[in-house]
Amino acid sequence: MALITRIEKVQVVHHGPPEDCTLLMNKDLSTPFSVAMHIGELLMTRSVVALVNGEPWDMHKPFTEDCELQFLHFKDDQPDIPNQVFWRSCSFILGSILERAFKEEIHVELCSFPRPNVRSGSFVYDADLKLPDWKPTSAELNCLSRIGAKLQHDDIRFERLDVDISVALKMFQDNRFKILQIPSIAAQSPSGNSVPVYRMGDHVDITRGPLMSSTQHIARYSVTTVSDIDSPDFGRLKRIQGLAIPKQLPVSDA
Amino acid sequence: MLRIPIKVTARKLPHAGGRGSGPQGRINKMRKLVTALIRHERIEGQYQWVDEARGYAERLILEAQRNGDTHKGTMEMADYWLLEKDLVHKLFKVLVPRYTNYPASFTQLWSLGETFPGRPVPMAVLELKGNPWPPVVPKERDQRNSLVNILLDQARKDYRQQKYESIAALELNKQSEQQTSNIDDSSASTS
Amino acid sequence: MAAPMKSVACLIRGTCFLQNAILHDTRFMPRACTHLQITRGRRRTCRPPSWFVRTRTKSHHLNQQELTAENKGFLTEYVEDFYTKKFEETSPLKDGPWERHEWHSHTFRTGVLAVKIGVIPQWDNQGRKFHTTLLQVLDNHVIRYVPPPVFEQSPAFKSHWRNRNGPKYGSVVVGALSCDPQLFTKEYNNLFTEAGVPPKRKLTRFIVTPNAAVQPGTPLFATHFKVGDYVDVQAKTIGHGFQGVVKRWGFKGGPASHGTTKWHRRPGSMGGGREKSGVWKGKKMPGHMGMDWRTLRGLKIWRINTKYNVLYVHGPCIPGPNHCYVRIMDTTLFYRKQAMEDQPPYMPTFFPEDTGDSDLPEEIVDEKLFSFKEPSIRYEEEASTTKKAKR
Amino acid sequence: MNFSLFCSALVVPCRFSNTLATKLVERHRKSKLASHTREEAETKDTTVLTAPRDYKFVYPEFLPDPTWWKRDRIREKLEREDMMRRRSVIEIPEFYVGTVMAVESSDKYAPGKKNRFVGICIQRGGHGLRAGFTLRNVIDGQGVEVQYDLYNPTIIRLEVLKLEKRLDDELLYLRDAPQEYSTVPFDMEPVVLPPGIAVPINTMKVKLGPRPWHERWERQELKGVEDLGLPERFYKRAAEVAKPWQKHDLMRDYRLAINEDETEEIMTDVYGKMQGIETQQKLRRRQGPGPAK
Amino acid sequence: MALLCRATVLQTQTHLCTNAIVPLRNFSVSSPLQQIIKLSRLQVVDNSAIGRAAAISGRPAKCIHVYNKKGVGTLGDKILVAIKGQKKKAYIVGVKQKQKPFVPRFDSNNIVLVEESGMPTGTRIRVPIPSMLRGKEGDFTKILSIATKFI
Repeated sequence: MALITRIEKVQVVHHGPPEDCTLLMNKDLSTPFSVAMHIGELLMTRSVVALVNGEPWDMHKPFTEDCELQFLHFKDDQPDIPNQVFWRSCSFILGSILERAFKEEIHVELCSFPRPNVRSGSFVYDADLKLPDWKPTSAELNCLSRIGAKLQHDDIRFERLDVDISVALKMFQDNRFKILQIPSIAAQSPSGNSVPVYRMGDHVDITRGPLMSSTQHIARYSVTTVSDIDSPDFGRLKRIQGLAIPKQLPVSDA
Repeated sequence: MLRIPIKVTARKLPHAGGRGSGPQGRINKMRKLVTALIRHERIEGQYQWVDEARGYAERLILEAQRNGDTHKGTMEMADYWLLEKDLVHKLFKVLVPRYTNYPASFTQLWSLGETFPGRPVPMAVLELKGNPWPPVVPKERDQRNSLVNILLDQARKDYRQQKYESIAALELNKQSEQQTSNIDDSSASTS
Repeated sequence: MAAPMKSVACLIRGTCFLQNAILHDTRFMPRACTHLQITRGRRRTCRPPSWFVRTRTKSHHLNQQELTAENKGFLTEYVEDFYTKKFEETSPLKDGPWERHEWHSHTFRTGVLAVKIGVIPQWDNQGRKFHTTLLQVLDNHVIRYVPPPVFEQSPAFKSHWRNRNGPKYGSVVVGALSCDPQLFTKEYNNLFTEAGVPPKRKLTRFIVTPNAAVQPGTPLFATHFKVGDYVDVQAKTIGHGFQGVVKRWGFKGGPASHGTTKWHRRPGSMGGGREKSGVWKGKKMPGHMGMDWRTLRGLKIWRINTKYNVLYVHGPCIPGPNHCYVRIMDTTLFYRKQAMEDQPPYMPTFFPEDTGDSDLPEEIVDEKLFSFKEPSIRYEEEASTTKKAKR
Repeated sequence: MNFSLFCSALVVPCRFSNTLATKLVERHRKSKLASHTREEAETKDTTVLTAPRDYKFVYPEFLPDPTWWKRDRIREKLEREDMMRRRSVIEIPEFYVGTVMAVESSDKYAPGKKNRFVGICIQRGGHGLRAGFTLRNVIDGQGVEVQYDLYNPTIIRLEVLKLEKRLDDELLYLRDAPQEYSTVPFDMEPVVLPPGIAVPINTMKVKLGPRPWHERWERQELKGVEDLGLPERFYKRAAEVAKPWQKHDLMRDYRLAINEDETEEIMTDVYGKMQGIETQQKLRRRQGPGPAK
Repeated sequence: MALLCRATVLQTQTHLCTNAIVPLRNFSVSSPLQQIIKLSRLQVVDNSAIGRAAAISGRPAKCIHVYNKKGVGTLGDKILVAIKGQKKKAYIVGVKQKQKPFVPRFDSNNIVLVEESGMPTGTRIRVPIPSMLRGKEGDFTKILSIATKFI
């Protein structure tokens, strides 16, 4: 009972179609997604990420203060932010695929993924697959891709959580790369000891975010290449690259 | 040749000039629409009437452009089709210069959908291109930064580079082959 | 560098999960392949059959809207390069042409799929005028050869094509009019991977004997036939929609006046009484007219234009309107086929490399046809005297 | 080029749903994907002379049939090639309705296996190889008309005896006129026009005989006919059934004729080839009658 | 009645015409009536006395039977005509209907009378006849031999 504090209100000014409006929302409880639910279904389904006071903001991250709100999607005039968010989310998903796809005796240790760069043509995840000589066939790549492609029907939300450094270290205790990275990530955070963690279903990973609202935005998802790299910090790793297309920008079926 | 889609048969429009007005009424209606179009440069009306009138307006401008104002038949046509006679001057002195070396159609047709409430009647807007009115549709979205286009841009650059490299390599090969053959020939001739 | 390239390939081809399944499963045969053989008369249902492969993507034009003009051009360029290169590199022709056999009168060769482009008059060298229909063989390729044992499993196979030694005929699928694969579904595009050609707008199947098997990927030309050959043509007639008996069967209708009410275009009596009572089967009644496959047999090929691949086929009444598809094959008429033994056709089809260095002439004209390069026709005096003598 | 543009702008009824659209066939003929049957793009020769603007009246049969569903670029081209070949063999002169002509043709049944007929051209029509004309003459007091195919290979010689135009496009009313209007002697000497002169127009007005006629001439706007002298009711009825709106219907004209850009393209092509053929024929004429005659 | 009216017209014309034997036009003018069927009026073009008499009297020969299955006579067909109260066989040697290219079409429907034996009644044909009649089946040689001109 003590956890439930008195609900405070924040004023959210929405800019953009269908019309500019002001809403009174609950502080630390309402999210941009709930604003979209109030306004209309189109905003709910097509918005990838929100812009709160000019900062990219997760669709499912609660408001903390009075703010101006804008919803972004892939067909904006300047879709740079949604594109980056999409690319980052796809890297995140690639991590989850790698964890899920392999047989139980193979313990995949995820390392990290660099900043999203759409112009490179692919999103990336670096991981230690414990399979130094593995050259995947096209059928095997298809199997990996299919896991990603199926996610669009599951419509899983990406949820953000800021955890304490100690909790984070506990969470990723079986991953030697993450344990190495966590102190530096925590140092960059405003409080100095919190780590931003995202959850998609039962997959949890550290990323700065923001990520897109849910996996329903994916139309095509394919894992294209697996290559070897030498990382100066973490040694020999596999770099997995992939490609995805959002649902809002349909491409040819064939 | 007209640069607009033409139905292979004309619409009959028997009630265009009032119920039972027949083909003469149809032509009269077309004359009114063409005159209004040249006068106001943008008109709104039933889709089938406006679309039908579009052909006449296009052909009239095309003929005026092709034959000039000294051609007797064209002047007769302009006199017939333009009910307000000051428009004849506008046709030859304003519109013809406007559309010289114009590669596309002279008019633009926008479908407005059907009227509601009431009996659904498809409506349309017909306008002369280059008119002084504000545009019917707002400016188009800039598509260059969409995700698909960014990906394809990059792919295109890479592909072109690869292609030109392979072509250059081929030509180099050819040249070297030619040189060797030349050398062979010269050696053969010297021997 | 490699990733963007792959991205294009992925966008255009998709990932081929079903590829192997489709190529060997007859259920995935396109509609054109089995339409002719599977039903007698017209198919009366609008529902797609079980083996139907959806050919067209629904949202191609929407997809194209999102792309900039440069990228649209790039995609078409890529497709063109992909297929022209692929045709050179991976066409099955490169791994050894198939063995070729002799023609005999029991051979069924493959046909071609042409487009009707018009009717013009021609004159024979006696000055008699007749009409010829021009059929252009546009961009034909053999897509697949199905040997008799496999073809026997297909629903299109008919029982009388068997004898005591087993099935007599295999089939050849021929496609016409290459298209951008972005227009079609992945399933349909995969049908063409074996032949190594772009997906075709139209597919059709011809029955062949095993000695006339053609390798997939082989181009077919108008010179598949020779001048003077007789051919059968099949095409869909002009559609007239649902028509009454006067237009459909040429009934007389009723009188126009003399007190007639509502009896101007009606069929009249339908059936009698007594032992002939009831409406008999096959009674001519109103119904859907046209848009039906029709065959004309034994038409002579008068002339071939090798530059544009045009066949001049005898007769003005080849079914269908202008620019309809026409299936052309060797005639099955007994005496006309026997006559072909003097001049056996190319087996299994015409290959341009067989002619050697000498190209075919642009116009090949039958010897009985008046060629417009010749001087005017003049009749000899003797001909009349012999005729008079006969009298 | 113009043809492709033309066919890409056609909106076709669904009755022709089992056909390919003309524009689609055109696209496939030029598609790069059609590896072995692709047409090479024609390089436009800028040195070719453009035809005079009224050239289409001199050789009207080169214009194809404007019926939209009969049109096809390749078929028209092949047909034109055949016509050109025929024209390079025999001389088919310029003629109009109203011109007095002589036709010499092979005839199996005629004595000497040759037939010669002289008459006034009263009708001309047809497109491409179907082109033809009708000659009329009065022989022994009996009106005779013979229809000819222009490109029939049995025609040995076409002679223009008197080149002139008349006021009307068709002279079918000569059937209802007194015989002297259509009488031409068989041994008529050719009237030679001085070179460089425009074709003269014969403004003669024909006085028709009394009714009954083959057609209701009062309902047609005939220029070469004198006042018909009919009772008022005939003209009243003619006015009732007249269709005056068709005169100014620009789109009707457009649909019923080959458009001007295409005409120009075809006629330029024809003009270039006809120049070559004419010089050949001049040479042949200078060499004198060959063994063929 | 209509026929009668036309007959009077024809009579007047025959008188007006310079060539009194050949009238300017025949009875049938509208194109369906240009074909030779039963009751069609025809013009006799040989120089037989009976034919000339019929033309002068204003009651030209009338077809009462066409000897073919179609019932419509064309060039070279044999017909039975009623002329001057007699029944006579005749051959069609010229028709008004539209003809194929290279076959002449005449301004009147012309016949040549023949006897039962097949001999022509007249001795000369005054108008040209189509040369394609020579290729026709049937006993035409006697008629062709009295022709003066072929087209």
